[in-house]
Amino acid sequence: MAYFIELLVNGALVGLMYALAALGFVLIYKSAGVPNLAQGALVMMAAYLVWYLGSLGLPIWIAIAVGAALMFGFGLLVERLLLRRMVGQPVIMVVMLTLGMEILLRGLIPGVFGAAPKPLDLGIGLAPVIVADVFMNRAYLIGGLVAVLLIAASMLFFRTRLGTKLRAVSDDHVASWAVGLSVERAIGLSWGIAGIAAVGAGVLWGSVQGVDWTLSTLLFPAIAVVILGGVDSIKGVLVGGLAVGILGSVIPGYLDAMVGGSTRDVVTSVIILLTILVRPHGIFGREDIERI
Amino acid sequence: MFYRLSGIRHTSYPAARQLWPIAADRWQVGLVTALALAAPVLVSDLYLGSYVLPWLIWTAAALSLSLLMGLGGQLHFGFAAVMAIGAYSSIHLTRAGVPFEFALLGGGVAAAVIGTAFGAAALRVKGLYLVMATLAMQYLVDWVITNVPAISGGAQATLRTPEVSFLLLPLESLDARYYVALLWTVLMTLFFLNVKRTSFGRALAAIRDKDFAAAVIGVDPFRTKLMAFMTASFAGGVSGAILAFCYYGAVTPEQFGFNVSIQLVAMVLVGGLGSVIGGYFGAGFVLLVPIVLTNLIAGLAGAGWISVSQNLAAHLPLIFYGGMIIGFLLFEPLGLAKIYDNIRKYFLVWPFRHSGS
Amino acid sequence: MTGLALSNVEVVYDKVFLAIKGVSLEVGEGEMVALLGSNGAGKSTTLKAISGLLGPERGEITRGEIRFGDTDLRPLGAPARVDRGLVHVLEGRRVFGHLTPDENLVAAYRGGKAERSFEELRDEVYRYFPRLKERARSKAGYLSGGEQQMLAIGRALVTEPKLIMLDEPSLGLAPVLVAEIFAIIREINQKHGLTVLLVEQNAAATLEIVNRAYLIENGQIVMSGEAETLKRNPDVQEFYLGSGGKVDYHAIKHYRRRKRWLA
Amino acid sequence: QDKEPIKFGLLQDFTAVYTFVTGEYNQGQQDYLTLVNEEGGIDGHMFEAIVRDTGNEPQRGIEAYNRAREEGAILFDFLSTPVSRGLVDQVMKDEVVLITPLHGRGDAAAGETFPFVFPVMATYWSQAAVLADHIKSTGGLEGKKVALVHIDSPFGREPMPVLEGIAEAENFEVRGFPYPSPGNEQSATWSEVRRYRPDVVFIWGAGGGQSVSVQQAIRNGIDPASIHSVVWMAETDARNVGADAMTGVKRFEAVATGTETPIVSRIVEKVVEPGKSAGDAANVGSSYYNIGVATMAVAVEAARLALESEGAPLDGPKLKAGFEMIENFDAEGMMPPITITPEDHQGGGYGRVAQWNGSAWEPVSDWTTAYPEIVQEEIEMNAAEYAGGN
Amino acid sequence: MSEAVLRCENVSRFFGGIHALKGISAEVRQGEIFGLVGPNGSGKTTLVNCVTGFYPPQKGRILFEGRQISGQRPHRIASNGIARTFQNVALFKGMTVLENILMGRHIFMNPNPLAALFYPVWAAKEEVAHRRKVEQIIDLLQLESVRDEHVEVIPLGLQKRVELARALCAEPRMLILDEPMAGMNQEEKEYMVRFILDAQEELGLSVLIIEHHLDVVTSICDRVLVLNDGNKIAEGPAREAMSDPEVVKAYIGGQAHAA
Ligand SMILES: Nc1ncnc2c1ncn2[C@@H]1O[C@H](COP(=O)(O)OP(=O)(O)OP(=O)(O)O)[C@@H](O)[C@H]1O
Ligand SMILES: Nc1ncnc2c1ncn2[C@@H]1O[C@H](COP(=O)(O)OP(=O)(O)OP(=O)(O)O)[C@@H](O)[C@H]1O
Ligand SMILES: [Mg+2]
Ligand SMILES: [Mg+2]
Repeated sequence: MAYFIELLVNGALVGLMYALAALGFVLIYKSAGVPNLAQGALVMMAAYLVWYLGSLGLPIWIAIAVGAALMFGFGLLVERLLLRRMVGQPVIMVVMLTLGMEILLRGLIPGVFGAAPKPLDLGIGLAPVIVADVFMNRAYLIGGLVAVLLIAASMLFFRTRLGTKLRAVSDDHVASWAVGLSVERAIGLSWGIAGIAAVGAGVLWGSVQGVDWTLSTLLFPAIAVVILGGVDSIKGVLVGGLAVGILGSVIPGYLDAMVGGSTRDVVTSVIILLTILVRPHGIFGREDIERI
Repeated sequence: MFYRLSGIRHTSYPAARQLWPIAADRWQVGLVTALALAAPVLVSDLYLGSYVLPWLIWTAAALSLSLLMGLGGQLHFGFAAVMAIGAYSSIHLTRAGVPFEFALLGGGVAAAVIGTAFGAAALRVKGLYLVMATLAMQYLVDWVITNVPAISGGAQATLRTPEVSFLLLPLESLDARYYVALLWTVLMTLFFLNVKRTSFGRALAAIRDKDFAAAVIGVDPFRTKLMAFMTASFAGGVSGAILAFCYYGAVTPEQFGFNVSIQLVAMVLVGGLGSVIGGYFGAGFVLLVPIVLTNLIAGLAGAGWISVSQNLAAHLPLIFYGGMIIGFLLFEPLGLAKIYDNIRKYFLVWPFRHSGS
Repeated sequence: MTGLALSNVEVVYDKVFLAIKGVSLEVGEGEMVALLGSNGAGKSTTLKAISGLLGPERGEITRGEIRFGDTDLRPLGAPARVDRGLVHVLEGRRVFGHLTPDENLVAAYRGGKAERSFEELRDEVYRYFPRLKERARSKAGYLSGGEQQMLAIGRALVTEPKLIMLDEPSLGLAPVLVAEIFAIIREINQKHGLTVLLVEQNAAATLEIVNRAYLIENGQIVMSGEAETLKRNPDVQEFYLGSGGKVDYHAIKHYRRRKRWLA
Repeated sequence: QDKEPIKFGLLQDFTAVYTFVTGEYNQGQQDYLTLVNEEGGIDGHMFEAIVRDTGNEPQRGIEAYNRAREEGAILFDFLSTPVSRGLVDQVMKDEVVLITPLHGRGDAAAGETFPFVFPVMATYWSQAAVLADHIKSTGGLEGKKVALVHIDSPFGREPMPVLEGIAEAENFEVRGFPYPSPGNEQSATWSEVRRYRPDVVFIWGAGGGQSVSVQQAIRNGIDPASIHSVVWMAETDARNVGADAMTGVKRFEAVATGTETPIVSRIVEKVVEPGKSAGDAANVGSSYYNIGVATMAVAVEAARLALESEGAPLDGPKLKAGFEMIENFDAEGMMPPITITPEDHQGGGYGRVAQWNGSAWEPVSDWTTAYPEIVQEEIEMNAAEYAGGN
Repeated sequence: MSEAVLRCENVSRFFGGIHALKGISAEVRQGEIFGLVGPNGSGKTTLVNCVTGFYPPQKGRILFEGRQISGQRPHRIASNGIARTFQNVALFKGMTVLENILMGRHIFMNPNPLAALFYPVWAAKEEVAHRRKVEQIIDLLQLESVRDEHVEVIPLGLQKRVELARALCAEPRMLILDEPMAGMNQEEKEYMVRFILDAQEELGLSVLIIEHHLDVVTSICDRVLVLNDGNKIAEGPAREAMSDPEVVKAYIGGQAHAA
């Protein structure tokens, strides 16, 4: 039983860590309508930036703050230089653009800062948190808390007037212009915020696994989270994250020993497939309104 | 705005439906075919074996995917897995004593069956969701291959292709392997060109554009999509088998990993969705640009033209490659095929600047 | 004067297709003007040129001048034009389908730049369109066509415009709603002095409410004048008004005579 | 003197899966060749490295290989298991030398089946054997519970048969715990490991996954001193985990770390200080850097022997013969003395165990080899499978 | 009056909480033009979608020529002889006018990928045969001048005509038109009406038409059905039904801008 609870709790925490990486994806999708395949690369970039600032001698918290500001600026820049020129293009082109960006960043960042893994110490410590025989990962616990906080903040944000405007922009660019919304600014803003979310994910994951390009592969669990929760739902990030984390922890926890291989990715893939079959829009995703 | 056949008049329906209605195009096709046939004589083994051969095979693979993505509008981010199924099945079949020609078909059929099964699962959804469903397929197939030693070739996870011959031609020499690949790619090309002119091709395009409008004129969306998945998976499976036998000689799971799927998608998109010539350009670009850039940068660094660290130099191709994809999308979103088309149009109406009105 | 003036405007799509060829028109302050013309004549293109929405469709103004009051509009982006008091209700309604009507209005509210508070503006919109208030909480995508059209107009009003451009507001609406919407447009124009530029196919109803009208064909203005004058023009009667609504459709000729207005 | 240069193709993965090692490793290789050249080459022959990135992609590997071969390279090092495995047949057909230190096929140690392939250093099987032997000699193996926590890939599973063989001989229990690739998240696996209550933990992964493994082990209350790692565990991993927290963790070591050995100190003096190093001076002497140096030391030694007995110009078969003449070569104390024979291309499977002391890796055993019969059996079995067509 | 071709019996349809059709029964008779009118959101398009299989009715059934079609999928219903156009033009972008119309022949073709492999012997003949029929329709609807244009560049009025041509190519026995004249001026409306009447007369079709242009409805429809909020509020000969007080109140309004 303790084993089960431990798998459950740690799975939930891992799921929240994934949710952290998924949040940026949803933020951009929700407010710009772009599936951003470069979100993983943004996470990597953010982690490298914070590491680099730290290696210049900045205290870690200041490095994180400066990193967040820089990533916000980078988000604005991406909109300015790239996305602004893609308005009105089919989505697949925009997807491809983000893919090109992911490749570019995957080359640029490790190329400039070095490909070997870098340490990022947040001072979290390795001692486990033990509650009633259940060992919890301290880093994940903190990551989970940060995730919940960021998700809550994003949810509140989308309740504000500004948030409503961003949602309007994702619905229809031309109509937004027509009523005086600056589509450019909205998209820039959403990329900026996603950049900040990437700092959260990058720093926490970087402290766990080291900072190198493999951080960009967080895109895939993040996408599983998003598909399950619904691509445009922030609530979905939370629930999807928990579900992917828990199922991906509990099921392999019993199955691996029987199969003799690691089944987590299989479980994740099956979750994706089942979700798509049963409820294509995810748990909370919005259905496309298609009137014939 | 669109390219018109100014100055050329057709007098019958069949004439208007020719593949290459313009004489200059027919000449061009003939010339390219002749060059392709003579390539082993014209090109050194290094270029034939490491450039032309893989380029041809990847073109066939890209065309297979383009059938699905370009004509059918069905995104597929797990196509490398489809190729893997073809490659592994055909190797196991030849090892079991099946003649190579049938093993190729067998590989295609295996890929078609499994690919269609996943396609069927994904049929309810479009766009991003289809991407995810096919991605899941990639992971599942990868997992099965790496976790079942009987498939992957024992503890070392390497499966070598047995020696075979194709229509009595032993696949020993590079030239023989080249001609087999060429044959397959030419077949794929003709098939692709023709599909666009058949009712199947139009039904696919119709479903891509407006599925409900297609249904209302009697196109069965389910059947048509399924058939598209089946055809593309079959072609992908055979391409995978050809890749294994004619190029790699030994397969490992990494050769058909997720990043390969992404490369295939990039080939189709960079080349131009649904365009045959784009398949050639896209495959060439995605396959060869990193290689050429790597050599170029190494050459420049060696000659002292640029002085960057080994680390940065190694990453430069990736940077340029990503940058070029972005550049294409920003400046020529319709892909390399469109650029080619623009050049062609320029010459077609030469010496005038514009055609028609 | 703070009216709108176009002189000799030319728009090219995709760098090759000349959609409007030297359109000039004027809309005086407080006036209600209609732009009539057949399909593909360039009406929507003209409105988009004014509101700055050609970009996403790869269209471009290649010649001419557009002034609103003292400002030259051409260098301004679409949102800046809305700030100057110019708003465009797009063809085909285009409400934000995933937002509720309430949120649709919020999205259009200009925040700090607005003179009146959001609540004030919203209540005014609901006064014009009481139906919207009833459906304020369901997603706009599921509203009926007429309700969506009302929402689109209401959303435009929230931007506090001086000039409102309406592109085929009666498209696909039931007669009762057409009447209702035309009445409201007239009310907005007369009670609040809002300038209106109206693009319509429903020429009969339009000529009833506007002061003046322009006729556009093939990207060129072919006729203009007071509504009353136009109503009496035989060509307008035949091609736009259907001889006073008494057409026997079973007796229509297959081939018709050419229009005369360029002759 | 214009003696033709000897070219090595170092066509490696700088940008994908092996980034954790390639930078330092390749720098060590290049720096050593520079040192040899600075010291006048071998019998006047200079060494030239052809360095290219393959991105771990077989097709780029094939192109780079064909091109380098045309440029005259006679020895190749891909530092990429997929590329090496994909090219084994080609290399043997072309009769050029392929070294696969610490990667590639373990069964390539069987020189008669793989005449042109040289693992040169201890295979994963030998590494597992050396680690097991160390545990036996320090705390005993009898009745212990051993957990092999590994990445779920052929590489991760590779030591299992050897460990099972040893377990039978020494009467202990071993169980595998796979975690999914790339290994940045392993928590469920470690919950299971803790439940198993192992006495000894082997961690078999690479790159970021290794530091995650150590962190997870510590978080699950496993004594760092009972953690034993495959050769892929370096200073960077210690910094990731936290230098102090990591104290006590052991790893297999194929080459001595640090700048004290004669070769590395000469590199520092003649290559690094004059600014001729191929990379960041801070890397010199690190674990992976020194492995790179050692691989080239062996290769250059082979070239020297080949030139001596077969004469210039060198080609693949001559170099192969040179490799097979290497006897008790220890790179001036950098590595265990290895002897390569036509039958044994691994050089004996030597290595030692080193422990992290909070700031550096400190050897805790002598250079040794262990359970040669069990390892040999595994090599032969796999080689026979290869010869049979696999 | 001849017998019913299309018969709806007590058809109901819900969308989530919305009850879009509340048990509608109606019949369209052989060879007539049947009008379907009603305020926006009254369920006209939904009824048509039930008939053509996009939103199968949750209650009730639909018969075409005596055989039940409700429950069949849209493409089956199409091949049974029902063709339709859409409220928002639904042509295939990226295809030319000709290709769009040729798509209408789909039900007579055999869409098999293998055909592409053996194109000259198999598919080419099929194509040429169908082209003749297509040219007839192009002729009928006067689309010669835009035959090779891409559909997205021709004006909306012509697009609607192309959609009609595509539907006619399938040689249907019943044609359903959803607001074919929306957004058209008088002149264009007259053209469209002419084409519809020509098609109906020459091809002997039964036509179901949804339209908001009252003058058109009253002048060409033999009978109409008026819906309001999912309910039938009137049915009968056009002029009678349209002067029903309830219809006037719900649909036409006080001062009708009949134009
Ligand atoms: N995005 C575009 N690209 C190319 N051509 C276009 C584009 N939009 C419109 N056109 C063309 O420009 C011309 C004018 O179009 P516009 O939409 O302004 O007409 P309209 O008068 O509003 O017609 P409608 O009654 O159909 O709304 C048409 O011939 C149309 O085909
Ligand atoms: N796909 C759908 N999902 C949810 N509700 C729908 C859907 N389609 C239609 N409805 C609802 O069903 C009702 C009837 O809609 P329908 O489109 O049939 O009206 P209509 O009579 O065709 O109106 P219009 O004249 O505006 O075209 C409306 O309330 C609409 O909101
Ligand atoms: Mg218009
Ligand atoms: Mg309708």
